Amino acid sequence: MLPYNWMMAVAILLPVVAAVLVYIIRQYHARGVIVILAAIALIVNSILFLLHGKDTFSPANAQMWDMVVTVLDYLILLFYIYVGISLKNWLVLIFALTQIIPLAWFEFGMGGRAALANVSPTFVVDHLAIVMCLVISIVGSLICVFAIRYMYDHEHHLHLEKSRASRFLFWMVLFLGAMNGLVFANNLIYLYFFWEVTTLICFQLIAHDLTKEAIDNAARALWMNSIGGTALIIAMVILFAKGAPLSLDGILSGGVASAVLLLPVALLCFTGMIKAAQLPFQSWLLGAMVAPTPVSALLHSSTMVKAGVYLVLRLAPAYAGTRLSIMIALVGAFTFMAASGLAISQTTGKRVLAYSTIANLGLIIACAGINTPLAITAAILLIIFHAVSKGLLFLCAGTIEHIIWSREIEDMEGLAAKAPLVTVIFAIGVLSMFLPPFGMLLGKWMALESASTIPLAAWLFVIASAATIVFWAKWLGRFLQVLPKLGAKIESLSLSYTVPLWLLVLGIFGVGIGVASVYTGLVQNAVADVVTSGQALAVQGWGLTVNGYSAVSSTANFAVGNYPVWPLFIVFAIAVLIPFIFVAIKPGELRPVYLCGEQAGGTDTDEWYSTADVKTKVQLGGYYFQGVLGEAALNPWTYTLSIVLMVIMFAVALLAMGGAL
Amino acid sequence: MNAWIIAIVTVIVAPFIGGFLAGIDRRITARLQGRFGPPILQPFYDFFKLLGKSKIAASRLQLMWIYAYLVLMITALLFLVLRLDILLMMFILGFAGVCFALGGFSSKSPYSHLGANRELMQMLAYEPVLLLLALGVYAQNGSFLISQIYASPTPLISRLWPIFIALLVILTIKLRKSPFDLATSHHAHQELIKGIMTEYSGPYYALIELTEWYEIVLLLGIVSLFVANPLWVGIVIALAAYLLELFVDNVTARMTVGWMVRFVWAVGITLCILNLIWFWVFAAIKGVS
Amino acid sequence: MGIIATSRLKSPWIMHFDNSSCNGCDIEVLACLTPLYDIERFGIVNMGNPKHTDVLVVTGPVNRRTARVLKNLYDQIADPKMVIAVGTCSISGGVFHNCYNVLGGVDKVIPVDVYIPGCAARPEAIIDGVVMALQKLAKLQGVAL
Amino acid sequence: MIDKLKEISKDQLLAEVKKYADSKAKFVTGSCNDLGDRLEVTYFFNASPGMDMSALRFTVGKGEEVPSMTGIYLTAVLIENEMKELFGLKVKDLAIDFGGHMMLAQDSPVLPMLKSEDQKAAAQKGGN
Amino acid sequence: MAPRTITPFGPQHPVLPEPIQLKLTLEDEKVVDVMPAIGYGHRGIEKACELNEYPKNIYLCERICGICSCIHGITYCEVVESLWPMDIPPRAKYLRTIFSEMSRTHSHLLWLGLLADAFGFESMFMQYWRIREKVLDLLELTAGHRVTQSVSIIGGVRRDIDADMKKHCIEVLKDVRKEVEALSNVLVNDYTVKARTIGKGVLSYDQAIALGCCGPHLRASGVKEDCRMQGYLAYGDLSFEPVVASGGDSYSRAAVRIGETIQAIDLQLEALGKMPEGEIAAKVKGNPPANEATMRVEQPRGEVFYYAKGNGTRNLERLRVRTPTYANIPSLLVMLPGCEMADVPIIVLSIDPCISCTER
Repeated sequence: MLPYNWMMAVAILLPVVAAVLVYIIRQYHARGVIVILAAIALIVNSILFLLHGKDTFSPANAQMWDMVVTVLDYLILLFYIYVGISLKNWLVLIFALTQIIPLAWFEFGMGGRAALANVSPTFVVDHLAIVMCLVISIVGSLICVFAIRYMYDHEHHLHLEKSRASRFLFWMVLFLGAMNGLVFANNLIYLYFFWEVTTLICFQLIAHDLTKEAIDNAARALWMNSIGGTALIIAMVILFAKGAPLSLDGILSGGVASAVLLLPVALLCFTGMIKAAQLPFQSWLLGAMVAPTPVSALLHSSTMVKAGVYLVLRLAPAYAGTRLSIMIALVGAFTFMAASGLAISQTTGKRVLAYSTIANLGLIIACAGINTPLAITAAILLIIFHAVSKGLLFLCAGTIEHIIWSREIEDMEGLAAKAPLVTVIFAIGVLSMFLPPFGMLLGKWMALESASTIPLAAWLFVIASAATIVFWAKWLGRFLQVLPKLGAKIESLSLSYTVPLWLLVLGIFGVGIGVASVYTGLVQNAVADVVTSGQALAVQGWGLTVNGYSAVSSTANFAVGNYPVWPLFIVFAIAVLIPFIFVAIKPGELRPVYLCGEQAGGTDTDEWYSTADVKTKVQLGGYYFQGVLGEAALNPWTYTLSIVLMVIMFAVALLAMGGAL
Repeated sequence: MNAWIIAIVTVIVAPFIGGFLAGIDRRITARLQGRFGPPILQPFYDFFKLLGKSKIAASRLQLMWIYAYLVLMITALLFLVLRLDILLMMFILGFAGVCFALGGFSSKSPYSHLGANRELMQMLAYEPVLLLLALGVYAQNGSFLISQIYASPTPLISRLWPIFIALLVILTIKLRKSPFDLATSHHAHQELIKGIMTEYSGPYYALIELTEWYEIVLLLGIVSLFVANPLWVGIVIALAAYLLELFVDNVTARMTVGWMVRFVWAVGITLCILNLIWFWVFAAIKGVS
Repeated sequence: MGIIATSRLKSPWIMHFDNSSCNGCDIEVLACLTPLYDIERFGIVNMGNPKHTDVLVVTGPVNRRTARVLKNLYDQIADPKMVIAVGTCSISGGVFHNCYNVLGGVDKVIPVDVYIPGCAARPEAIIDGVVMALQKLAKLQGVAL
Repeated sequence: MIDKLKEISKDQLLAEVKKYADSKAKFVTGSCNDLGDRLEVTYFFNASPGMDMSALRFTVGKGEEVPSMTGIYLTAVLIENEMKELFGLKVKDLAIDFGGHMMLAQDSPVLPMLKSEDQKAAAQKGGN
Repeated sequence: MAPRTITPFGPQHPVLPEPIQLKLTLEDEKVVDVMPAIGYGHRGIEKACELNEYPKNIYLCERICGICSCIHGITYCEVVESLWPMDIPPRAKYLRTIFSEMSRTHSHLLWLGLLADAFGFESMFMQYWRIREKVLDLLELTAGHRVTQSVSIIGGVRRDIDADMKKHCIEVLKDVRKEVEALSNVLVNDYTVKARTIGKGVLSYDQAIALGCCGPHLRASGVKEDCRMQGYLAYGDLSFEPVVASGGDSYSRAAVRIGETIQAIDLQLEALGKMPEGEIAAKVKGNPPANEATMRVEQPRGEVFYYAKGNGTRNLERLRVRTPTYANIPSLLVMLPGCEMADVPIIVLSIDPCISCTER
């Protein structure tokens, strides 16, 4: 067992060291070995955290670290100013200034620095943080391993003269450290620091390809997240002005009357929502799609956006039982619905994935807003399941991109014949996003059960669920459109692709079948960390029985749901896997499809005789409803409504604060 | 052990009930059209005839999804008869629908492709109503368990009648009756030929028929939940609902997909939401007093 | 085997294909479905899709373009299958025998089991023809109708 | 006899057709006839609404190009394609060209509507 | 550009009773482009008519189309008669009128049934065809066959309607009129039918003329044009007024055809009442002289145009038949783009396509 300070160092500083090494060593294989070693170290380390359990940590020479953090903070902000000026992007510049000026004023003018230095402990490693750490370390590391080969192929395809892969891997590995620091941080200035580091890395990674589009989108991500940074600083200022402690555990323990703290809490949640790309701030995450796919995988599954939902979830006790809580639920639920609807009209695979991420983050935030123990359980389970499934889907998208060199859904037609292996993995990933017996559905199921107290949220949930079915099934359907001919060969892929893919598939089935163990081992304690009131949730054997917390019925220990999960996996196996393996067709049984009697040829052709006996290919285009559900048609509405919801959210917080004073 | 017996009996008996109902459907439809109609046992003849046809297929993936469709439909039915969680049953029913749609996508046929897309649009229309139905059950009984519905002295319909009406609307979609026989239809005089089923033939088509029989039983079972005590009243109501669907089938033209989604969302979902809001307000008033 | 063989005789699904006929036989085939004749009494349903078809009902003479379509449709029908040629022109080309674009009867392209003469064939004759096709099938299977 | 038949040359065709189009007349149909070495083309128009019909007729040698009137009357596309593939009338600038396979399949006889030798002989003989 | 589907629609398609192919380009479910492929029904009848003798051509012309076969036969006889030109007895004119209108009645009832089938209204399809059987029985009684009547010969008609038949016909026709009115009331007023037909496949007055449409298709766009206005056969003596609607959409076309069905029954009743006594056929000798003639007759689907050229021999020099569908098909190119996939069968049917007519 490592000493605790070593564990902290491995979690936060090892990625920094590994990143620097990767940057210096520009040899493909050596670089790969370092990434793999760092990944293994991080995974082992995160498991050690799990075994160790809840703890706090303050660095030994705190003053030195405070100084480092402060200096780096200002360096980052100065870099933003430089970016704003050199790109002539005034939004970046303005929001960099709105950060650096209040921060300097707060730290040195108001004397916030002394208050911050007094915060103890600097890091709080509770069970929620451990869950996050596991997600970041395991899923994030696998994505970094995937990126080794991906970047090689990527640059090969682009015919780059000078490899920039080491720079790319540098930021990727660094990201993991920053995220670990973020979820452990208790001191708000540390939180702010890691927050800004993730924003910075995000900017660097999005801009990696250095095309005009990439740089523009990176700048957009930068200024949007800078708004969040500004909100965080304002929250700190208010907290300091009210005499509240400048630490997360301080806010949660409710040092001052909690209603007074509602505005800073709302600001912090706002910061989290921007990072979680909630409407109307979704465009930065959509823009981030221009980056190489491992970046998207990292941003979506384990890092960046998860930081946003983590913060909202972390603060749940601070706004429990208030109207702010209901508003947060509605903002999340609205995002869930709007993003699911918009996903239907998307023609690019990665944009569908992006909207799906936004939608699911909305669901998690809505669960945090519903704020019952059941909802919080759902939220934490969703974070885990979403990270695994979405990580897998993005890696699949990346692999597919390198097979067909396109991101368009229409181009993925018939991949089941061209790349059966990836198709199977992708199908598992897709099914795990919205269908029983997989984890995401279990989370959504719990969310729906808990949402029965807020009919509006329930309404948004069910519509979003239906839309979810449509866009996933539609996309998966593209893969399956194959000609009847036999003899598809399994494609060969680099181990750097397949190992992370298969491990994530294993993870999907693992956390799905073992959801009860995941619950008892991880989630239960994390929920207990977040939920301050109410009884602990009971678990029976393989089945997951959630007791209590019925909003309508006052009866305690009323079973809301009791189902064994593993029989559903048997059903799944009987329904999908066994037919998949055993349904065989003899070549003689294959017939071409029905084309009104005008097929031109046998089973290997999709042509028909058209006007004037000309052979024409069948072309199948999916339904996208761009006129009704397209961004152009829906965005005016979604922006308006989401901004109104945000404004009401702040108004509610302000009113509560005014009332308390 | 009791549950096992119920499950096995259900799996064996349900298709007979479903096939019989389908036979009655065809006879009554014929009478409504001024014809004599086929024998009541006609669906069974069709089924066995199809089993005896040679197997032909347009792709291997197609068949996999159709088995999944059948297995999941049976699973959903077992959830009903074993009185388990109604919300999860709806999700499994949704999975079955997705499998059916994916089966339609699994060949390069324009008609089954368009049919599958329409099936997804149908799911977009009916899935919210089914989920809201489950939430309505929760609102009344405080539980998602179907066993609680049977245990409860007040029938669901007494407070959930708006949701019941919404259920009747989507029953038309699920039973593929006019005006919503969009993705595929029993009459086959359709712009999409047989829509999603176009590429299935012989024994595989028989599997779809079998699944539909299970589906009929399942759907009527859901309808009968609205008067679960005594059960026979529920069954009578379910059969009445079935007759109503046949009647509607014969007095309407087929509508378009867009109209269906608009109609179901405007009427069905609104009814469900009003019902739930009423519960919410009711609970709030009770909480105050 | 018994139940399947019996079912085959009780549930022949037909598909009607119009080669290049004058419509006379086509509307009579359609008329068979309607209340006066109602062939659904015998379990006969018009499917319109070769993949679900047992009996292919062909009307009209084969012309040089529909020959291709007819062959294609016939190939897509799963076994066992029967073909009925309805009307004089589908038997021999009939009144169109000396038209330049007409190949002749249906049996120039696919094997035919039952020929129903008439111009246009009457619905009664068509129903009788389908029943004859079933009898032929029954004889092949050794089952009494 | 055909009432209101106007004999023109093929160069006048488009100008004459334009006149009909300007007066909002309806295009009824066309007919082609094999005169041995020349083709006789007749177009029928109808002053709509009403039943007042008139016709344009011109003859061309086989192999001569004829302008298409589909630019003026789209509906003439079927008859012009038909004359092209059945009689070998060389119509140029068709709005939609079926390439000789609108009515005829790949293995159909070529230019089937031209008079065969037997027909010519019978017509020469006259009477019974 | 949104992703597109390109798919064949026909030749074998359950909603198309006859082989025609439409190459549809769809965006979602919206038709953005359409290209018809015809020629599946092409036999070469015009050529065969040049090879056969005059009386034999009647049977061939009747089989240009089996649904309007009676009127094809009549028109052929009329155009050949005007090659001489010769007169036919007045009773024959009335009989030809009655048979024309009877076959119009059955054709329109057939179409109304098929339209109901196109939008999935199965029971209405069945009811229209049930009524239609009564008209077919009348045709069988008077002309001798349900579908291809072969009632017309050069110079007159083959079969007479005697007093008993006349009485029976009047009874049945009155009954049919009542039933059609009752059923069409449903078709015209039903919400779902209206939703599926109103505004589908709109063709304006000017477009309809520019595209050369004819028949009920044209009259539904408000153009008052009907060949029966010429007063050929007995129409000059009868009280005839074209049925016109103004909507220009599928609903208007249905309304026009319903109006014409009832009008056709009225015309039959009137003609049966006014029918003069006398011969039913004139004696014909020899071959027609070298001459050319045109004849325009209103079929159920619209105006059929016959052009005949005789050369004094026992064969025709040239016979050109322009059938109504031939004129109406180009309008599909205008009506289909922009509609939904679900509306394609309705719009295609709304022109009452008769492919075997078109392609001969």
